Amino acid sequence: MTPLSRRQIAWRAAQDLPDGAYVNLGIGLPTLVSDYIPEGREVVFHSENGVLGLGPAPAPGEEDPDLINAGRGLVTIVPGGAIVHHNDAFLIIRGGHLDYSLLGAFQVSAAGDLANWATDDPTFPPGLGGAMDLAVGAKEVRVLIEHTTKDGRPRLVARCTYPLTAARCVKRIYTNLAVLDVTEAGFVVREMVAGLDAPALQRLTDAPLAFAPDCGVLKAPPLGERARG
Amino acid sequence: MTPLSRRQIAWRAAQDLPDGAYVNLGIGLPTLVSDYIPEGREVVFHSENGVLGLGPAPAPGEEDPDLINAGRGLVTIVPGGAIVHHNDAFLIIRGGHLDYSLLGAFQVSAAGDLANWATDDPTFPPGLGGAMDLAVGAKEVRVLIEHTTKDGRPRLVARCTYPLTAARCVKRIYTNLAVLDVTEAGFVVREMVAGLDAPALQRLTDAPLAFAPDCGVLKAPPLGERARG
Amino acid sequence: MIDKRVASLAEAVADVKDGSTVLCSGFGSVGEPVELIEALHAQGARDLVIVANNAGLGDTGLARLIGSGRVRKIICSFPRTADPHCFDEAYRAGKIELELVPQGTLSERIRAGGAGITAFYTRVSAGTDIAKGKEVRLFNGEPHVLEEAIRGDFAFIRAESADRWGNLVYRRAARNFNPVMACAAEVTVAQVARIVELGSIDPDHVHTPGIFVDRVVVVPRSPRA
Amino acid sequence: MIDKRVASLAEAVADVKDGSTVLCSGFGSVGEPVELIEALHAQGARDLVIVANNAGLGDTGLARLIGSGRVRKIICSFPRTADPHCFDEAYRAGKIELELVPQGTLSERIRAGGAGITAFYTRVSAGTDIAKGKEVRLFNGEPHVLEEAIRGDFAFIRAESADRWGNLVYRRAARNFNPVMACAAEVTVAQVARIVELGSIDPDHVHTPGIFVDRVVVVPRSPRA
Repeated sequence: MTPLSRRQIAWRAAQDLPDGAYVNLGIGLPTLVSDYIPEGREVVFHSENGVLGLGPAPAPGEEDPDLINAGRGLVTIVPGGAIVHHNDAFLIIRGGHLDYSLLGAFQVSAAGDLANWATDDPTFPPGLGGAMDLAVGAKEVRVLIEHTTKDGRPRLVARCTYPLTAARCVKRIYTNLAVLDVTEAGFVVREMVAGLDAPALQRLTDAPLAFAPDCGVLKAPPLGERARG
Repeated sequence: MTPLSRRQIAWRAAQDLPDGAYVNLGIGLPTLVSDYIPEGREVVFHSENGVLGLGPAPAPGEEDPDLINAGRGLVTIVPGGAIVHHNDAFLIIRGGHLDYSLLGAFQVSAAGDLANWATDDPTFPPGLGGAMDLAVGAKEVRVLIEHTTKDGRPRLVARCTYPLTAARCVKRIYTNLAVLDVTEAGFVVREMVAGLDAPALQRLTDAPLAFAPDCGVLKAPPLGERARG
Repeated sequence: MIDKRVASLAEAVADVKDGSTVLCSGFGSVGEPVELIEALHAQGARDLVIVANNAGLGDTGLARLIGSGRVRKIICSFPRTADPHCFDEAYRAGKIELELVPQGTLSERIRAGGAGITAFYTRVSAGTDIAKGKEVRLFNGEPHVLEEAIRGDFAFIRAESADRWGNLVYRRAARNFNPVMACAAEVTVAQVARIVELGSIDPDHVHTPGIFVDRVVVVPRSPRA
Repeated sequence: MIDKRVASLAEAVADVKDGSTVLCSGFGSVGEPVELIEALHAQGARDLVIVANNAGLGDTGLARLIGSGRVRKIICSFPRTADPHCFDEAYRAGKIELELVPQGTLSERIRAGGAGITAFYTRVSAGTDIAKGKEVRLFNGEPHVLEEAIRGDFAFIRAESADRWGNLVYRRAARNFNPVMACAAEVTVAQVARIVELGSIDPDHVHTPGIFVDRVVVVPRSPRA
């Protein structure tokens, strides 16, 4: 059983973005997604700091210090891109203008509750950023997440133990082990990596899993760390 | 006794605008004010339709059909001017960014109440425009008005009989007969035209008038209708 | 590939249904998408709710729509423009409902609709006839009126140029309500004087990003009078 | 004549009093008026309330101000940037009050302060710990949080170029909070990379009109690393 790498999770999420979609990429894993849009599709990436048409990381020597994404990484802007001020960036988010918001998370519950801004460590200053706005405002919220914490505890849970970002907002989850939908009946597994079986995935998940009748194999091509990444 | 012409009222109001002031010009009489700013002063005129730096009417042949003022008259834009969208035009108004709002009126009361959007004629469709926003939002509201109606009834009144635009908002009034301040104690006459005495002005006004100790003569140079006006 | 261009005015307005709410930009005739409104007249939708600053002038655009009895209600700030005879007649005859809104409140309610702000408190109109029936609440001892967001089923707007992604650039005071209304409808239709190449508009100079625009139809400017 | 240029950073911030609320723009270090904040540090004002997206990184700008104990309270969305040790230490030691606001709500509250909107209802944060103690009200069956406007005594912003009237143009993502904060303070101070002739900025391309700007001080951009 080979879990997906972080870049492979991003690749997998990218394949589901349709031509013409407007998509916000949250800090962390989601910011990798823009590298993997299939040839021939135009997907417009939005960043909370006011960039529409976020392009890939710049080639060496072509960095523009005024062009960054939500994670403060240097980016480019594609032909057709536009700059807006912060208030309009969030008008776009809160006003329902984004087709998808791709977010990182600490925990997601079987009801679609999202927790991604604070842990239970009181000495760790919490950070909201635009997560609450994105979770409430986008037409569809999808999460990219490692299936478990580094010490093996489930991140997909019956109930979030960390403070919520928003309730009942997540519709789809991409992990290193599976692709899951959040339905009225809870988690439904759409794909899982080869070599993993249902009981094994269930043991790594803190909420009952249903499996789609056509549950497929989660796979991604080998992806090296890009020199420009 | 020679009342001021409409252009002379505008001229008189223009003399009181200090260098560097940001000023909105309402429909009608106030739109004439921009023609009469004294040499050497920079006053920035704002129009509710999103123009900052409204200039005089264009010379023949230089009309730009996309450049109009609040009264739909063709205008120019001065060096240093800027265009904003309607929402920002009213952010400027409502947010207290204008030093002066110069408005026309049907009636002004001795308490500074302003009535300028509806009469008592039910078959006459009322029109608000930006008047309520301007009356509430600008740092100081001044009114340019004929002292009486065409049939001789006072427009400066103890209480407005027409529906209010806003209560207690007007601070200064320029009429064809006088310049008045609205104070806690009611109307105080600062200037009146030569040949008029206090009792005569009082007879044309439906609220008690006080006269400033230094009450001066209201005068304006002869002003023809400008060819370009 | 994203290509928001549609071939004709008729196609651009084909799916406006009876009873729709349509935001129509413009300040007087400047920035007014008059050809789109004329196409809507030809299309035949009835029982419309129109949100606009004015109520039409002369016999074209909004005036024609109102004159033909297609508009059930208009939400506007200033129905009295030059020669508003179509509106005047309908209003006097009780054939059109008028919701009069202060211009800044109108603009702010539309923006709120586009920005996901459900309602807001403003001092404007407090204590006047316009606030009658509205919730009034004190903040810092001053009365404020609660105003709710407005959204349209359609927004008809007008710009100077567009690319195929729907990025728009306006000219001078023809900008007015266009960027505000573009944000606040399920379907935003822009009539533009010309199409430019994707990438030819400096990202710093885009006035309305294409994310707000669903359809673009070219209507060349008539020669300046 | 309108001339908003001031000769030095020290002059630009000279009248900031102890206890002032200062809006500081920027998203991380991009668009951050770091030299103005450094000048404020040198000026010595204490007991400040800072409104910003972040809480400083490294040891300059906001981080230095916080590290020196000048900031009583910070209102921000994301104090955890790269290397936030000044904030972290102050926070853990209980020496700084943190009001954590969702980024869009923060921006909207500042805009409301500039726009004369006293308060608004938003769905964002409803049902979360962030909404605790705030008024919640149902619209269309959904809970909304009442949020109030924020205004500053000062706004420190940063732009690429300015004319003597204070018209500003930004570059790329360095625009961020600058146009929003420029509207919402009693005194708005802009540090700009360069001054251009009055009239040289196309009125259609002005990002922040001079009406929002009180002082302009030139701080040339350091050569790009």
